[in-house]
Amino acid sequence: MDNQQIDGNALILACSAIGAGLAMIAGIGPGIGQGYAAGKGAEAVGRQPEAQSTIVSTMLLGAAVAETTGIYGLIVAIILLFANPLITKYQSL
Amino acid sequence: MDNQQIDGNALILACSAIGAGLAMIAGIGPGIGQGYAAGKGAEAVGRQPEAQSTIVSTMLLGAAVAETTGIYGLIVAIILLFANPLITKYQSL
Amino acid sequence: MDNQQIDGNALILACSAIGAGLAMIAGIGPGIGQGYAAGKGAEAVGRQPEAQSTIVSTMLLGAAVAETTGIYGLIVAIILLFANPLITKYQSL
Amino acid sequence: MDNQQIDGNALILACSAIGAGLAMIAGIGPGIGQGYAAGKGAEAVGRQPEAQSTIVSTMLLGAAVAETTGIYGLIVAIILLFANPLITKYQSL
Amino acid sequence: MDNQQIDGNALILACSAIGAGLAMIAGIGPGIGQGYAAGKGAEAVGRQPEAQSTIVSTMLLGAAVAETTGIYGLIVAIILLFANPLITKYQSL
Amino acid sequence: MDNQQIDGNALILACSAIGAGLAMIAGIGPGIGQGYAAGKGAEAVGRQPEAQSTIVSTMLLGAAVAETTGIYGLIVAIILLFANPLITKYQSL
Amino acid sequence: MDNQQIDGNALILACSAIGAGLAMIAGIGPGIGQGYAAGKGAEAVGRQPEAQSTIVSTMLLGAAVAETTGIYGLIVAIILLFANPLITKYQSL
Amino acid sequence: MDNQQIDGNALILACSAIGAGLAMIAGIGPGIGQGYAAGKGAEAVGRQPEAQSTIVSTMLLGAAVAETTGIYGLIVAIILLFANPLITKYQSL
Amino acid sequence: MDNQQIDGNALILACSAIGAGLAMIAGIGPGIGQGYAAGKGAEAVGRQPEAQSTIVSTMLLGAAVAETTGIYGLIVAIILLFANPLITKYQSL
Amino acid sequence: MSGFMDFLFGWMQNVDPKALILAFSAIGAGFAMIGGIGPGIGQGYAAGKAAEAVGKNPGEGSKPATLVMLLGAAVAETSGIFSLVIAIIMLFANPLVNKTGVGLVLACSAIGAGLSMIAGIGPGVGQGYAAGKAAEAVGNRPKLQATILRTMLLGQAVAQTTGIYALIIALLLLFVNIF
Ligand code: NA
Ligand code: NA
Ligand code: NA
Ligand code: NA
Ligand code: NA
Ligand code: NA
Ligand code: NA
Ligand code: NA
Ligand code: NA
Ligand code: NA
Repeated sequence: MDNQQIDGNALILACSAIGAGLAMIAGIGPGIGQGYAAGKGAEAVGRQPEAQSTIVSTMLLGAAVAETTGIYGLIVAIILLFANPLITKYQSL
Repeated sequence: MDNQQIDGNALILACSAIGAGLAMIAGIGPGIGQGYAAGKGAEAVGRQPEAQSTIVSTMLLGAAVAETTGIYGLIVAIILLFANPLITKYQSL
Repeated sequence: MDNQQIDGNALILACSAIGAGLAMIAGIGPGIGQGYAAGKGAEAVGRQPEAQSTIVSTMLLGAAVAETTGIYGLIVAIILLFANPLITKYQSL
Repeated sequence: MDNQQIDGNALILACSAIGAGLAMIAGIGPGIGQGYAAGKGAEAVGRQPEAQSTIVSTMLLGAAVAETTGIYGLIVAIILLFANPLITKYQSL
Repeated sequence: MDNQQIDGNALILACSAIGAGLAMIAGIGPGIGQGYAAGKGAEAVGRQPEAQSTIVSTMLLGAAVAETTGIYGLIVAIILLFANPLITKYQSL
Repeated sequence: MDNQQIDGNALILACSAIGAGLAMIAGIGPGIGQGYAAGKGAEAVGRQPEAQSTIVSTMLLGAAVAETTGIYGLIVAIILLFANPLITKYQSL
Repeated sequence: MDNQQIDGNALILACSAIGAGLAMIAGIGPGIGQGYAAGKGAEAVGRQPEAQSTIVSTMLLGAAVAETTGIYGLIVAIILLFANPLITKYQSL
Repeated sequence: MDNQQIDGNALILACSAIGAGLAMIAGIGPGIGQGYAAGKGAEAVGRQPEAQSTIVSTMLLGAAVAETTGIYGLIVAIILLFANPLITKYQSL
Repeated sequence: MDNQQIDGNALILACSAIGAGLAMIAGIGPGIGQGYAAGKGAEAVGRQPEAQSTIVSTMLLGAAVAETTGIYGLIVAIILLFANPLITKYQSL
Repeated sequence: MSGFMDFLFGWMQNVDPKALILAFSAIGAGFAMIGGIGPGIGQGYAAGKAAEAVGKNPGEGSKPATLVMLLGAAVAETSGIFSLVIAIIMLFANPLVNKTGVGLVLACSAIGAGLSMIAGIGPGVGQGYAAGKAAEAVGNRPKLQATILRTMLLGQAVAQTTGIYALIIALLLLFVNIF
């Protein structure tokens, strides 16, 4: 293949790199939220050490829920990087 | 098909990659919000362990509500990546 | 149709993909806000379990109000993707 | 190789640099969140010094959970910089 | 070398400068988070001066954890500036 | 040297200006965080004036830690402006 | 000098204007942080008017620390506007 | 003067407009921070009306400090708009 | 309508429109800050109704201070739209 | 000049200006919607505060707190509505495409209008905060509802201004022949 000029494949793959980077920005959310949960969890176990296991399990359950949109971003980035359906579509046109 | 220069299909698909990445940024919100709920839930079960199931179910119900806009973003990204209606439209013109 | 150069239709549809992605970013707001409501709701039912139904219904009512701008963003994205009035306009010029 | 003009390889690699930079922005989240946990942890050990080990271990557990999306961003950046699958894909077309 | 026009090397290096700048934005997070920890630490030592060393060491431990994603951003920027693997890749194609 | 057209050197230096500006945005973080510490410090010295020196030294220690990512951004900007390794690399190709 | 077309000098200076603008965005941080300190200071002098001078001096000390990254951004902007080392570099190539 | 094509002067002035707009974004910070101070001030005068003048003067002092980075942004914008040193530099090359 | 020729004036005006839009983003700050003040004011009059006039006047004074950077943004936008000094400069070159 | 800028500017000159306007209007509409972040955060805060308030005073505080929350949230919605209106104008009744002028300038006016609406985040967050605090206060002291509500609305009105400024700039960019 002659890559000596920018073609459609290159443009799609180049923008996929940017799209993958943008998708990761979603990770700001779980980072802040789970950190808040960590802080509140630490505070709570200090106050009620006898309830530690209940507190920590609630914190982790809530943190797991908060992780999802970060995972969504990661999945979209991985799709763009490794299984790019846009380039497949382009090849099929 | 001759892909040796950038054509309209390529431009649409390339910008779809960027659009998909941008849509995922919505995930910041549920991540922060659900993490806040996780922290408050952990705090609350520490204070009233006897109300744990009520607290956790309220936390999860609220977190489910908070997830929706993250899901909207994911759906728009998936549409752009896998069922791109813009390229279909372009082909039909 | 000759797609060998970028035509107006392609440019409009390509930018529509970016616009749809940008519109979804609105979802940050409801995600944060509803998560806050979830946390406060969980805290409140822990303190006053006897008021659970009132607390939860207030939380859900407020969360429904908080959802609207996320829905607005989704509607604008769907319009751009599926019923693109800009391309219709362009065709009519 | 004659690099005297911009070719597809260059565009993909250039946009990969931008994508890698964007992916790192996710690090805002864990930074804020873990810092919140640090503050709450410091406050808690001041109040209940006898619970220090429980507080610190809960803080660190929660902080580890909050780190993940920052790591995801780093991984995507490293993939873009060192094992760029987009350029591999492009070469294979 | 004749640099009289923009070639692929230049585009990659130019976008690496932008990528390095973007990666540094991650530093917002540790700055906010560690400042929060500083404030909470100052408050706590004011309340329990006898626990100063425990409070400060917990604050610093938590702040060290919060620093990591800022360091990740710095590392990615340094890689882009000083050991650019993208240009190495491009030269090897 | 004939600068009458845009060459690779110019593109790299131009994008370095943008990269330097982006890197400074990291300064948002320490500004917010240290301001929070300032507020908490002022509150604390008001409550426990006798602990003023402990409070202020803890506040300043924490603020110094919070400054680092802002310094990282400044260093990357200075490197881009005054000791640009990208242009050195480009010249050596 | 014939400026009838865009040359390298123009591109560098143009991007320097954008870089200067971006660098100023760092000012968000000190603005929020120092305002927080102002609010806490006002609250504290209301509670302990007898400690006013200690409170205000701590607030101002902390605010001075919080100002630095805003100053860094200003310095980078001024360098880009008035003592542009990038254009000097370009001229020397 | 023949403006029928884009020349270097135009590019610098055009990007100066964008740079001026970006610089104003710094104003987010003082707006949030001073509003926080306003709220805390209102709260404090409600609690200790007898300390009103001390509270308000501390609030205003702190708010003045918080204004600076917004002023920096305004100054950079005004320089770009009215005393553009970049175009002066360009003309002198 | 002959839009085919983009000249220097057009580029400056186009970027001025974008710059004006960017400048308005500063309005985020006063909106958040003054809303915070409004909330604290409402809370305070609920607690000390007898101090209502003092509370409200402090709130409004603080809010007026918080408005300034939003006004700065508006002024820069109006200058860009209605009294564009960049175009004047360009015409005078 | 090198092919790169030739490509960029040459391409801008060759593309149909009306297509450029409509394309950039799509991006502008997307930017405008970002303003919706504000009401989402603010109203969610109000929801949380109201839920807390009805828990504390389920008897006589519940109704007034909920009412004040809804009223305050309605005010906080305005910047989201403004954003939606600007986006719909650009999508369905685009005034720029009928204007005479240089295509690039009109196209960038659409982007500028959209960017301007992002300011709506501020009033949305702030007014929602006020709504939450007022709901809390009314829940605690239902008898003071009128005073609290008045203070909330006054403060919210002040917080609205930068959103109005942004709307005005957006409308000017879309409807007035400035350039
Ligand atoms: Na989630
Ligand atoms: Na939702
Ligand atoms: Na809403
Ligand atoms: Na995580
Ligand atoms: Na970390
Ligand atoms: Na740091
Ligand atoms: Na600082
Ligand atoms: Na300042
Ligand atoms: Na101000
Ligand atoms: Na206002």
